Amino acid sequence: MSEQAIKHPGLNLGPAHGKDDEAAGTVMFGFWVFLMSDAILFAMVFATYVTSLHATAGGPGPRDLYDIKSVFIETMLLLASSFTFGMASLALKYKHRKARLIGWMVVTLVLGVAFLGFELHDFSSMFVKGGVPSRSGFLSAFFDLVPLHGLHVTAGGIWLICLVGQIVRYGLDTKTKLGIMRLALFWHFLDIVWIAIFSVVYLAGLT
Amino acid sequence: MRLAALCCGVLLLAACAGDTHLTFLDPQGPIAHQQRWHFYWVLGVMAVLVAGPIFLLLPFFVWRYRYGNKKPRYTPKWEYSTLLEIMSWSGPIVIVIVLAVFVWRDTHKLDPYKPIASDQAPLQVQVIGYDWKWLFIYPDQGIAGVGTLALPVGRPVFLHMTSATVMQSFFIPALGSQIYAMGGMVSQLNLEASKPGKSLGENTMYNGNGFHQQKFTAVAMLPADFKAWVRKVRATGLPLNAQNLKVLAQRSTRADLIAALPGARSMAGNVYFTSASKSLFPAVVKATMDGTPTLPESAFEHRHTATQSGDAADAATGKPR
Amino acid sequence: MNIVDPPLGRLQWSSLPFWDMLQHPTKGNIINGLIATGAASLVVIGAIALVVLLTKYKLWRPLWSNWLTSPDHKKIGIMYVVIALVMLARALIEAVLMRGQQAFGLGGGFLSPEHFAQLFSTHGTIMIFFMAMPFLTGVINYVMPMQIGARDVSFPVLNSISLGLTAAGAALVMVSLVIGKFSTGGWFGYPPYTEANFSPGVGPDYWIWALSLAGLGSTLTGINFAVTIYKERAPGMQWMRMPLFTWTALCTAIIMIFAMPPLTVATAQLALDRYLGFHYFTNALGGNMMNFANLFWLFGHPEVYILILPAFGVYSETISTFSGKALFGYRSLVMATMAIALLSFTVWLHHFFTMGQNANINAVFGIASMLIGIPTGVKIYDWMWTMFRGRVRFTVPMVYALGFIVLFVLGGMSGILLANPTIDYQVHNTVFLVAHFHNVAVPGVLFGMLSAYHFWFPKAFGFRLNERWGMISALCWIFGFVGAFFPLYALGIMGLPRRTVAYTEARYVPLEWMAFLGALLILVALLALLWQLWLSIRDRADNRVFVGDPWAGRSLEWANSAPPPEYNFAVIPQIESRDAFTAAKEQGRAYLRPDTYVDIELPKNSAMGPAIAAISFALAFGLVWHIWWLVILCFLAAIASMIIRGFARDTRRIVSAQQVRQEHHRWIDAVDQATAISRADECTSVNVGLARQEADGVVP
Amino acid sequence: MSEQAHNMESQTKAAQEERKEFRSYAWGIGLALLLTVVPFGLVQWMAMPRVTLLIIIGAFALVQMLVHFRFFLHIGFRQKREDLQLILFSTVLLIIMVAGTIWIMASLATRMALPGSP
Repeated sequence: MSEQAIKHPGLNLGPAHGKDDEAAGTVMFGFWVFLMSDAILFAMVFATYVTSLHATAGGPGPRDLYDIKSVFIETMLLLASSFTFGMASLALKYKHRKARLIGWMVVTLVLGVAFLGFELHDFSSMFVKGGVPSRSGFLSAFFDLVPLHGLHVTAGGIWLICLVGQIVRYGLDTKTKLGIMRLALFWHFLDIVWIAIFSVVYLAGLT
Repeated sequence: MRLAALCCGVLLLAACAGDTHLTFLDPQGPIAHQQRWHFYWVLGVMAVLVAGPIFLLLPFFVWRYRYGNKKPRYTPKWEYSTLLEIMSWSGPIVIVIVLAVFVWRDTHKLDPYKPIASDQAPLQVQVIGYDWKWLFIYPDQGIAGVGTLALPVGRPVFLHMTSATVMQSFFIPALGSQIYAMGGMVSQLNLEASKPGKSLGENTMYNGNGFHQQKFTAVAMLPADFKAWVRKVRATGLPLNAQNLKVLAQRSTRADLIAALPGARSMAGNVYFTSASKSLFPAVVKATMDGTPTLPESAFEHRHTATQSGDAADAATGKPR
Repeated sequence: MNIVDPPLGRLQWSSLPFWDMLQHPTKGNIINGLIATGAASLVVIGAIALVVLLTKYKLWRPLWSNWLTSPDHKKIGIMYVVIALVMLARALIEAVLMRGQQAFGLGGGFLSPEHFAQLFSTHGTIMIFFMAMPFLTGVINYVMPMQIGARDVSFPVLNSISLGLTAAGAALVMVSLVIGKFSTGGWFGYPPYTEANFSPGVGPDYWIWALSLAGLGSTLTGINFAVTIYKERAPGMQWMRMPLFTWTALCTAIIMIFAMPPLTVATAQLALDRYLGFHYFTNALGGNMMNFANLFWLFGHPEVYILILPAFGVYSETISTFSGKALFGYRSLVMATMAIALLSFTVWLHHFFTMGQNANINAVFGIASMLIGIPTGVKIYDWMWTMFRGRVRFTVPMVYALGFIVLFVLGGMSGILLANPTIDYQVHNTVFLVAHFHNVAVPGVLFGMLSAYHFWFPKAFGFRLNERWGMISALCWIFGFVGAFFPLYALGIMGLPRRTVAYTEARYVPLEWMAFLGALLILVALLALLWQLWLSIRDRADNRVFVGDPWAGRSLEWANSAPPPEYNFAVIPQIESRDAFTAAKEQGRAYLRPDTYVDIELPKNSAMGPAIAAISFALAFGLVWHIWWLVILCFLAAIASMIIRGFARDTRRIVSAQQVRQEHHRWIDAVDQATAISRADECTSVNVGLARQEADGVVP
Repeated sequence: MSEQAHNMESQTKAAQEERKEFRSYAWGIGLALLLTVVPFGLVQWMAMPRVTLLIIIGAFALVQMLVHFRFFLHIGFRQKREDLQLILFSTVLLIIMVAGTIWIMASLATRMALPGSP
């Protein structure tokens, strides 16, 4: 039983899900592989950012542009959304009512949208201070890294809406379940990327 | 294969016979000389230890164990032998270890940035890559030129290089290493010529339509001849002022440049400049880095100060420091 | 970027290849215009002819439902190979043109520098991304699932989408012949030369988006292959029982997954520079072109091993099969393959030893590069020991393999020379380098793929290829290669830089001519290959091998009919040892009728592949030409198609047990009627695909 | 065992499992909060040498990533081996690529500077 429960990292279906549980093996592994590829993508963008730190070309630097309070709020929002998605996963795994699952998913979405809102606000205040991407190599690298994460969150949000649509349309069939499980992995993965971003970009930039 | 190698060898010898030295197999200085030795050494090690056994065994196996030959043993299931496996792994490992030791040592010894040991102070040359010509500035002499890089024999040359346009690669095969020249950055190269003669110089990094015409001649000359050359350039060169530099910086070949600078027509395919200031090179680096199209006025000093500093440097030329 | 661009963006009459020639009819313009127009007309006429033929013979529907929308890995594999062969023809003609230009290049020649630069840029881009990659992806697609005893890859529709992305990229490169001009920045497109202020035209944009599409396709393919090998192996197919080709496919897939992201980052950043005025790689404002070199080769070097590992796998299969012997040193070969895959990520800097970093870095990466020589050397030795005490048959795939070993050893030697930073300082960026990488890539990739083509063609189409013309082609390839590239080693040492349209040094001329003649011989090889295909199709009735095992094969892909049924195996085989099919034949269980058959579930056809191909092509075309409405439309269409696919539910279909039984019995009946042949007769029409078994140690 | 009893038992077992997994998420969010708040606080209010601060930020980030992997993504050493292998292999490659890049670019940055400029 407990061996079953830890069969696939990420979010499992229980053995009670039968066929869906088996189907999860290949799909989830495939998605993990994709995430690792994506992680390399982020790593290379991080590397670009780190090697461009001094390329401010006389333009504004981290201290002139970053706002630690806003970043802290964003971090809290994303962290909370990771937790709420965890709750959605539990609702899925232990076959609670659809309403509970959808409820947690919607809360996650709201937190994600709030995160994006704060991020966009950050960007716009950077623009006002002259921190536009075409100003310097450093700013180009910043606007590669952070918005790339933001784009991922946006994609995750759209995916989440589609999945809620599928739940409503088809109920919890195999494909929907696998979709939710993959999105959960994706969402937690983005949170891990965000840890790297707030540490390497914002906190290290403000020391 | 041996035949092919032999043919190549003969052709290379023929290649050395010309007027301009093309290759490091016909070295004109200590760096290329060592590189030639490395080349032959690595090639020899591999020909004997890698290619030799394979080229002997492979035809033998293929012929002896051909389908039509029924005599030799046939062991369709034989697929493992500890001895052969150990040999297969240990051979390449030993070769690579031996080569690795030499790579480590030689790479440090021939680092292009490493000054060449000599009892003479190196001649400073600043190189700026334009599309599609190289500008050589002799800051201590106050002169500059396009088309010829003159070098005194036996004295190290310390080159600083940058590019005013795209990435280029500066290369004189018969003298030594090549290295990239890039906008807003300064790379370094140390060379020395050990005998008088002309060597091919070029850019090897594609940079547009005139790429194949971006050649120059590295002329190694005896110290006295070098001094005479400097004097001649000073006497005949055009001033390296903002206006001439603007013409130089256009995307054009050396021939186009000569056509655009009427004063350069008598310079035998070269363009020589006087009053090249010491601040020109850093100014070009900075301007490229900032993306500003024109150089500040301070990059062009007054003629007489340049000449003075040139004279001072001239006096020091060739004297041990 | 200008939002108020005209509706057709930058597209104008002057984008057509003959425009310049008509406006400024100088001799040079006319020659270059005629060549460009000729090439463009070939593309246009080819496309029109294709449309006409398809319409005339009413083939649109079969093309759509049997091929384009098919999720069958075998059909997808074949379509990849077709793309590869078409692109090979184009890139090879370009190569011959370049060699011709250089042969006449003393002080001039017939091509303009810009035209020449487009040729070397497209030649490199095509050969890597649209010839070698589709070829190997196609071969792996066709063979690997059968070798592991699977019904299909893990994600069949994704497979079709990957093909669509690759096809869209290839189409973009082909369209660049007709409309606009391709990049002149070479296949690695170093900035700042490819930045907007030095290359303002559409060329680098074509290059960026073609590479992006191909790169995305390859990433998805890599994921698909890796998961397939991890998850879809038949029962009993343990890791150490997998055929070596499957091992190389796995390592290639892993490299694809991890090496493509740096390329995506590099091209995306270059695109941001060009379109939105960012400063990643510009000269000014903190841009740093060295970052591009670093990122590009972080992808570029592993890419070399993506290309070469599958060929190593093919040679392992062909050498073992045509020596009639088990592969020697299987474990070593597996370990060597994995070692190469890992080491391929640790050597990228050797592509820019001359950029100026310190001697420690150069030495470390130089030594790491030489380390790859160890597993590669082990492989060569193990292949030789496979032939030792075997019975070597000189078939076409085997001739390619032998040509490969000889030439590849020389290529490897020049590689070790280049791995020495001190020697690299001398030959980097010269045609010595060009000779080196062709010396590893042509025997190491192309010969491998051609070997695979001859080896598995009978399996895919049910008849053998004409051996005589295959042999002529193979010999022309091998000797043409020697003629075309060995002179370049000498020329490189004589200081001739790569990408030189013309030169003034008379000493280069004889070697240039040798190289040109070699290139012509390679062109003959290609024509022989086409002629062989035509002859083989014409005489197919005499060369049928429906029973499916024409070469006394050793692995599972030979354990079904030729061509195989769409579900590959009527009953999934149980694997008990390495060389599973040889073992089955020896134990007499290769051709049994099982007692029961069961329904087989297969994915339904899906229009996602062709849809994504069309959308991504139009998207990329819009981006190249700044047609913003098209870009927005296609972007939305791409998202919509993915959402719609997410809502699709009815995606599986059933092949009934009845039908499976019928097809399987038809095949076994054919086996029962077939005469088993000895290997001496395998290239005659007696060979219907049943191999004679002999006692151990007796030559069959 | 009757059908009903079996059902009962699996239900209680499922409830236990669920509580266990919920605790995992709760631990995860708690630790993550702690590991976030501390470095933010240090940067905002504490004056300490830059290098020390950077090391602390880096260490906290690494630990927090591990926490996320452990408690949110349920990665542990009892998994089927292939998944863990995949993650570890990816990490090795990621480190090679990023560390190599930084090593190379740092060397180039020092050696490409204009002589006499900072």
